[in-house]
Amino acid sequence: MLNFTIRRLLLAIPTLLFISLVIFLLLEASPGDPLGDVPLTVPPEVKERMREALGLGQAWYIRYVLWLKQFFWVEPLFWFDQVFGTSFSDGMQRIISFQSRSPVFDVIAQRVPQTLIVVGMSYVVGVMIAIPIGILSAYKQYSWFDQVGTFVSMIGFSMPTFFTGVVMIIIFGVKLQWFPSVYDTTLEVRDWDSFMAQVRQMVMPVTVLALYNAAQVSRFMRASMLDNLGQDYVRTARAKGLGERTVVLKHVLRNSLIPVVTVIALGLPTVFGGALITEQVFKVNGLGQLLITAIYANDLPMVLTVTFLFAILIVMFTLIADILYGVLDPRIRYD
Amino acid sequence: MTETDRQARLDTRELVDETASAAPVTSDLPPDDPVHAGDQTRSQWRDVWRQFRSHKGAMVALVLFAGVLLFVSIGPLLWTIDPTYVDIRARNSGFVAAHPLGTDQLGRDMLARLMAGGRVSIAVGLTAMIIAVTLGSFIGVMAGYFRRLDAPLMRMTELFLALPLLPLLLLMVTLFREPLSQNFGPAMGIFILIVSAIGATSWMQSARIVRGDVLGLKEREFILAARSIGTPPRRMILRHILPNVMSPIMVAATLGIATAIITESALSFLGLGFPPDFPTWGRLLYDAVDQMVLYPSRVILPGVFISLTVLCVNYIGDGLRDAMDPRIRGR
Amino acid sequence: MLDEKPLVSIEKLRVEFETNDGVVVGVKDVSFDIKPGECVCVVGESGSGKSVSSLSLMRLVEFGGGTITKGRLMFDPGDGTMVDLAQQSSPTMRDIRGNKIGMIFQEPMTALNPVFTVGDQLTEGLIEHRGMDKKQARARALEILKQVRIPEPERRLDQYPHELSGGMRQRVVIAIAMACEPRLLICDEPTTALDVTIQAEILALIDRLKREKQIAVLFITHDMAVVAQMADRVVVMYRGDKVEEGPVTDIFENPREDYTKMLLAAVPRLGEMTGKAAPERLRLMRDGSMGQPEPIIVKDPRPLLTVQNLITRFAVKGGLLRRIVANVHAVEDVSFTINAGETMSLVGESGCGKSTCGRSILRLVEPNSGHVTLGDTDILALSQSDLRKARRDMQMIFQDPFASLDPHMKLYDQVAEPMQNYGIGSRSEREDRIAQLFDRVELPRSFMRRYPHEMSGGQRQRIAIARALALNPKLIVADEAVSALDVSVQAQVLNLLMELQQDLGISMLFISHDMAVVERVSHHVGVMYLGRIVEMGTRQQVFENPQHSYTRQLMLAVPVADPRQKKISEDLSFTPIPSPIHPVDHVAQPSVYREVAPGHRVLVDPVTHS
Amino acid sequence: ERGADGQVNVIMWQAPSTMNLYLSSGTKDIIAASMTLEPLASFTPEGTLTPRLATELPSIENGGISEDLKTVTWKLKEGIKWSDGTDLTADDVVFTANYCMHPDGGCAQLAKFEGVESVEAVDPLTVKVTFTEPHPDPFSAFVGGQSPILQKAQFEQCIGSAAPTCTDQNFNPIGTGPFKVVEFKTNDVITFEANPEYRDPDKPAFATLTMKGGGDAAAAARSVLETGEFDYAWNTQLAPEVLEGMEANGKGHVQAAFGSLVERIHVNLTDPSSSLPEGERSTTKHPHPFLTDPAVRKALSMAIDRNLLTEIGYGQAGKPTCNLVPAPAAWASDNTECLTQDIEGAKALLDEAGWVPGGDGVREKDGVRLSMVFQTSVNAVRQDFQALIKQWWSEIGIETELKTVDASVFFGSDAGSPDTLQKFYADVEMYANNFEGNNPEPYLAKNTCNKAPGPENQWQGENTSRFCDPKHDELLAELGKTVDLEARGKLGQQMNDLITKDSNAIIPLVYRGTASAVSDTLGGVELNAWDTELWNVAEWHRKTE
Ligand SMILES: Nc1ncnc2c1ncn2[C@@H]1O[C@H](COP(=O)(O)OP(=O)(O)OP(=O)(O)O)[C@@H](O)[C@H]1O
Ligand SMILES: Nc1ncnc2c1ncn2[C@@H]1O[C@H](COP(=O)(O)OP(=O)(O)OP(=O)(O)O)[C@@H](O)[C@H]1O
Ligand SMILES: [Mg+2]
Ligand SMILES: [Mg+2]
Repeated sequence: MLNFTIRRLLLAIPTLLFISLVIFLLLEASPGDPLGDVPLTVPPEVKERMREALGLGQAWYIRYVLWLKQFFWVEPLFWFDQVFGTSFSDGMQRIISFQSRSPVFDVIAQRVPQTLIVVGMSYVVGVMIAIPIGILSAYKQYSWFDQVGTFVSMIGFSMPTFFTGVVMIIIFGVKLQWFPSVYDTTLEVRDWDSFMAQVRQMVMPVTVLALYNAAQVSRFMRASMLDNLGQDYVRTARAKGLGERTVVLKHVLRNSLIPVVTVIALGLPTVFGGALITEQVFKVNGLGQLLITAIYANDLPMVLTVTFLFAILIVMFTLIADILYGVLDPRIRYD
Repeated sequence: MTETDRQARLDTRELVDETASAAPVTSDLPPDDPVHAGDQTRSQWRDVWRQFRSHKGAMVALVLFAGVLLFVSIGPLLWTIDPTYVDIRARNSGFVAAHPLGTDQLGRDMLARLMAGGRVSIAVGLTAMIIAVTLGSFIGVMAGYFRRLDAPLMRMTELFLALPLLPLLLLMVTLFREPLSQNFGPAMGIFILIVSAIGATSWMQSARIVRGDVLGLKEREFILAARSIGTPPRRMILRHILPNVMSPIMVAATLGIATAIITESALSFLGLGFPPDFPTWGRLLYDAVDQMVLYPSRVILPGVFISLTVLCVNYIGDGLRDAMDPRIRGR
Repeated sequence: MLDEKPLVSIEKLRVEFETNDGVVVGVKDVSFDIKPGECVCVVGESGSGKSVSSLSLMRLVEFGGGTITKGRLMFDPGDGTMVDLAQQSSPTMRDIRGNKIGMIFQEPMTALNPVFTVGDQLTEGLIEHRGMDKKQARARALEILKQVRIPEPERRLDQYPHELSGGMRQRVVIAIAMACEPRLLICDEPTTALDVTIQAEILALIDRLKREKQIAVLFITHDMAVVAQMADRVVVMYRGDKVEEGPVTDIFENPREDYTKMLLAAVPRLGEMTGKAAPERLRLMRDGSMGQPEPIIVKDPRPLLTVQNLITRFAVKGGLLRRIVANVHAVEDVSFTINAGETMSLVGESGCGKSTCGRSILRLVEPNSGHVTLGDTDILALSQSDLRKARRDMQMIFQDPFASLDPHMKLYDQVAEPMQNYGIGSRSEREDRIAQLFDRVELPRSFMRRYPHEMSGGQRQRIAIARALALNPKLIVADEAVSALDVSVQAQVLNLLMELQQDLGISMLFISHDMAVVERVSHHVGVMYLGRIVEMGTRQQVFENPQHSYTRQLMLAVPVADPRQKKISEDLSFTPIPSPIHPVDHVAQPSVYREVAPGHRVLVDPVTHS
Repeated sequence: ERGADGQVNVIMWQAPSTMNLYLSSGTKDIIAASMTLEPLASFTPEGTLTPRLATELPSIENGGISEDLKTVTWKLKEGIKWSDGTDLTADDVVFTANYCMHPDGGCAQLAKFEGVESVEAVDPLTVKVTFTEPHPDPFSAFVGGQSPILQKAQFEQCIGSAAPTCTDQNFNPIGTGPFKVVEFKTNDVITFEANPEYRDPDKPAFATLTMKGGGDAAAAARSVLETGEFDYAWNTQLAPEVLEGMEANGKGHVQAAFGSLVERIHVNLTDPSSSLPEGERSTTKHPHPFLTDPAVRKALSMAIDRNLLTEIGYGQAGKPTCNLVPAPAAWASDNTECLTQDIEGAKALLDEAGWVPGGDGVREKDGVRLSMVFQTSVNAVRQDFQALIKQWWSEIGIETELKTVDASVFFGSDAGSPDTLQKFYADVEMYANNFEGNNPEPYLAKNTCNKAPGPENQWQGENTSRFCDPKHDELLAELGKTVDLEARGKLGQQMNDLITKDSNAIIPLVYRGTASAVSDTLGGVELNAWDTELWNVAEWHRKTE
């Protein structure tokens, strides 16, 4: 297993380098201009000067190599300096956003907490409701519970979050005034009141996202449970005189979770990047919103860095999914 | 289903025959009616249909879906108002005889727009889904079946998952919009562009699922058996592998339609979609979100149609999957 | 046996299943008793209701959708009273299950939960019923594992089921059933899927438990030889009904019912063929009378397939760079010849390389070196496209009739496929040929439109045979073609194969671990051990004069279908087969044979040179 | 009293990304920066100048502007302090000019310093700006929210190519304005607090101000008008009826202010046909097959009902217009002829010009069909306009195919993209543009013959219609020499008429204001379209019931 992991990690390096090159070229080739939202009143000569100042005067491969160096060398050095108080990175140029002219990683670091809290929490909540629902609908296949579950999850899946989100805001934000419609990223949890405020502002985005995620995961859970409920070892477990609860929740569940856990692991990176509509609706300025504004502004270094981080996540989580598979299912051995 | 289950089921059938009519025990082997290959294929679809009919949800869904299809195809022939006709005096009208489902903010007839929009949305949804699923299954099968292709194809899947969608779509439009509209006419050109854009960016999930299944399938003995009777790889994939991974493909397909319909509306907001006066369900929904409080019917109508279509397709998919699986069909 | 009060008394049991096609009666009307310390064997063909009866006793049928509609299941839980299990509430049943009645299931491969350790699964019941804590339960589990004679029991506790061999797994299942020292042990075909040697061990184990602990045993099987070895009394079932019941010797020596007779006739018995040169078909009951089989004699045997120094190894890759770190020496320097129209059998234990050898000949796995010549073609030298052509002459029948047919294809298409692959015949010609093939394998033509799952195991295997025949091959490799079938069906399929051989002059490489079957069908026999053929000769030479110690061991392990010759009571102990995995630099010695008689060759052990 | 009114919340659905507007010219950034940084003089909502850090406006009369129009001398108010307590001096002003004019700095406001030869400090409170040529309108550098004064001490190390590395300075500039930054989260939220050193001790009334970004216009309007979570929402351009519905909650209302922004249609006078080789499409080499016919262009304009467009798209925040330059008053032509829609007249005009309806109702002449592609950026209002205009044009027998382009592509000037507004690979296109300050001269100067975009200038020209009239260029030259304000206005009006009414090369539609939603509890808000919207945030206060 360790070998497998190390081998895959080694293999990930060329993969990621290639991915970064493709992303870079894609961004280069796609139309759109970092100076697109500069007002039309600014004359072309000035725009040309601004373009030069952004470093866009150089050939693409120079800029690519420069970015590689900044990403893999300067940034790690910088963080090293931050931690140990050394000064290796002095005078080196970090990756700078076109839009805000600030280091890309500082901005990302700012965004990670709210993404983790809101998007991550919604994934956790989604999974936590999906699993019991999946178990129950499989155990009582074709009961009314199962039917309602299918119906609701299909509706949940087909309704876009830009719609459900606004509906929630209108009902709970405007009409009932229960929850704020704007997420306050500056809120710090210090005492009970601020904690409640944090909870209140998280309720709506988390609900919307969680329902969406739960719809998918519960389908997988149900299918997997159904597969396992018919297995012979279930009968063995019953023959030992174990109660139904133990049989289902211990023997069957553990086996059914194996494929579901990998589905969940593989879904995580897409959740990070894919929650941008919900982030937009509730003004949770997380990584998704960061990426989308950067794309609209053609903020090349930002887009490149963020997508590349997502790429790393995707590659990592694919690997994690594979490893988890091996951990959860003792039959699977890598090498 | 385990093999023991399957055997149990088989025995069940025998026993049913047995208990129903006290047939002689050794009712073996009288060679009877010679079979013609012709009606063998026909009867297969008859079997599928028979099983499909017994799936209640699927049948209801099929009827509803047929209704939706009729609505968008025959509807415009009966309700002949031009969906893009602006009747500014009738703007924001409620449900009246002249406009049974009201009008939008420019006085365009909602009924006509829903019919025209549905035609596009369903066409885009189905086509894009077919492209995505075909591509995904193809790549999944290739990766799963040919060991050598596995790593490169899976890394490619990761690459596509990582690519930022928006720039990719913008690039596709820049490169292909003009040549396509020149060769296929503007409407068709954009249609092709949109469905291939959606298809090209949403095949990854199904590729992964299919690959996993194929890897497992490849170890099955009947594949080895097929090899021993000299089945060439192409036929192996078409006849043995694909039918056996149909079930996950079906799931991916039903989910794919919903995503494609929604994605289409997102595309038009990048200026990548159909001309702006061209209605689609996704866009009708999106456009109306701002006016949700004032004119709730404008969001509800397209929303209901989208959900209805997705639900129908899901249930039909469920029914088809059961019907196409001979093991379940036997039940 | 004394006139003791019975421990279990099943009275007029009827079990029904609710299915989409209507109500199915799994067991119609069955009554029998089991006394303490007695072993009752229930025999009958597949689907006769054996498992359902036993599951009813545990009230486990309900989880499979069955209901006990009639009858009583009287059981003495130990306090002298008889309770009717059919009427008990589920908490009471839970207390009886695993505690008073233990059950061993048919499939050792699937009966254990793959994700929990052996220890976990063993202690679970103890904690539940005996109120032990983890530590006590573990100690007790170890004790039971020792009782079932698992090697290295301490280590097993922390292993997962897949890390154990089939035999060990089955012993774990037995240990689970035994854990709470039940009064009744139900064994549902505990050995059907296992090798002879392992089977012998397990039978011995159950027998010992019965004798030592006075446990009553309900033993379900369709293998008459096992019945003869194990049973005190026998219950014969047929399609949900009890046909006959009686002491084991009575059943074997004076069967009253035709069905019992047929079952007994279908059993190939080791030693039956002694003195006969050529294989013969089994005698089967047709229309109430036994046919007289004729020997399959090949007039002028000429070699068809020659295998020389065949070596197949599987690489074990590892390390960072996926380099080959070791090799599985699955087939090691194997040479033999098959004559046209004759059958050569390969026997040996699981994992000794039989299948790999068969597959290497067809190049379904690529051999490392050696020569395989079929007629005039050198198979190993062929290019992929020529190989495809060459496969027209060699076909394979696989072990598992469930797995080797594509579940999504109609039988017609499955049989038509080889012909399509080679573009043989027009559409209508193919149709005719398929119809003929169906007749040939004695399947009704109406089956053409069925799917594999709509057929019984025996019928499926016939389809596999029809498919193999479709190309008129010269050689058929039958890899455990009958191992998964029950006796009566097995006999039919064996007869079919032999009949085809006789009629069409096909050569066969017959791979099996069942010595009795091998004795019946083969002209020549090769005994495989650790990838090598250790002994090889005509059937008579090998069976009547076994030379290699391993061959003798195998013979010894075969149960005899005669209740008067019980070999089981002695404790057998077999040395486990050493691992065929060797490091990359391992140099395998060539196989050197010593000729005992013309054509009868015995391997000179490469290590001891004995 | 300063800080008495507590907290005020502002929502900007486009989030500010930096506080240093010399590095970014986005409106959102300029608005954010104007809370902290101040210019020497700024514009009032009426478009007139008012001194801010200067004691008075320089003029020829008070000697602030030299007779030869080549120098301007500013006098700074006394006692103005930066938020760190140091004094504002002429050095800071000089430094600001050097900062922006540095060749490696990529300053976004460089245009403000066009023609500036040097900036010197005469004494600590006097600054002299020298131009290379006489400048009739010298109020560009240091005037208006786009060119405020930076503190020299803070930015000294950040000049030239070092500019982008000074993240702290760029995010937290020390200013003289009413607020100072407490925390800046780019593209997300900025928290401000009252500047303790602000020159008016009673202001600002709010102790803290939060500026939140994200969401969309509807969500921003909702948070002010419906939920009341915010006090002020910037740029809530929404369908008028939607806004009315929101205002009905009684929590706030929408205010509008008018500057010089005009939504218009540009007519392509060159041929965009894709059958032409790349590099010759939409260039002056190939005149347009039918849009070169003035009658067609006139008919296009006549068919449009500008009143209706305004009503549907902008409501209170728009006025129908026929002018390219709608303000200041002196420059606005009284051209109102186009305000009445005249479908019949347009038809007659086309008939007269020989364009007769063909079989499908589309007019044609000599085999040329009146069939056009109409492009614009993605924007709900523009799409409604497109639909309406398409309909009117179809009524007069002109066929239109609509096309939308993503705004960042459309307004970007990527020479490689076929969809930019400069490339103009369409027959007509619609967008809005304006000018800064109150001098339309540079704005009018964009429509000269030599500024037509094309491959020779990498498609960077600004004359998107490819309008070329020698008379126009002559008038421009004359304007450059005229000082008298009234005369300048007259010349401007002539140029305006030439390009709109006379040639219809540009078809103005709506004079757009900026609309923002303001809570009813917020007092002192005075929207300003000539300068940054929050120009008077120091005056804001909480209304007492
Ligand atoms: N869950 C079930 N649903 C429907 N019918 C069933 C079910 N389980 C068993 N049966 C039926 O009951 C009959 C008896 O089955 P049983 O499993 O007892 O056979 P068996 O004698 O154990 O056969 P084998 O030797 O194959 O194990 C079969 O005909 C089978 O079809
Ligand atoms: N694909 C493979 N990769 C690696 N090792 C293999 C592979 N197939 C078989 N082996 C190993 O080769 C050896 C011989 O296997 P083979 O299947 O030929 O045994 P067998 O005699 O047919 O056993 P059984 O009676 O269980 O079918 C075993 O040790 C097995 O683990
Ligand atoms: Mg059974
Ligand atoms: Mg084998």
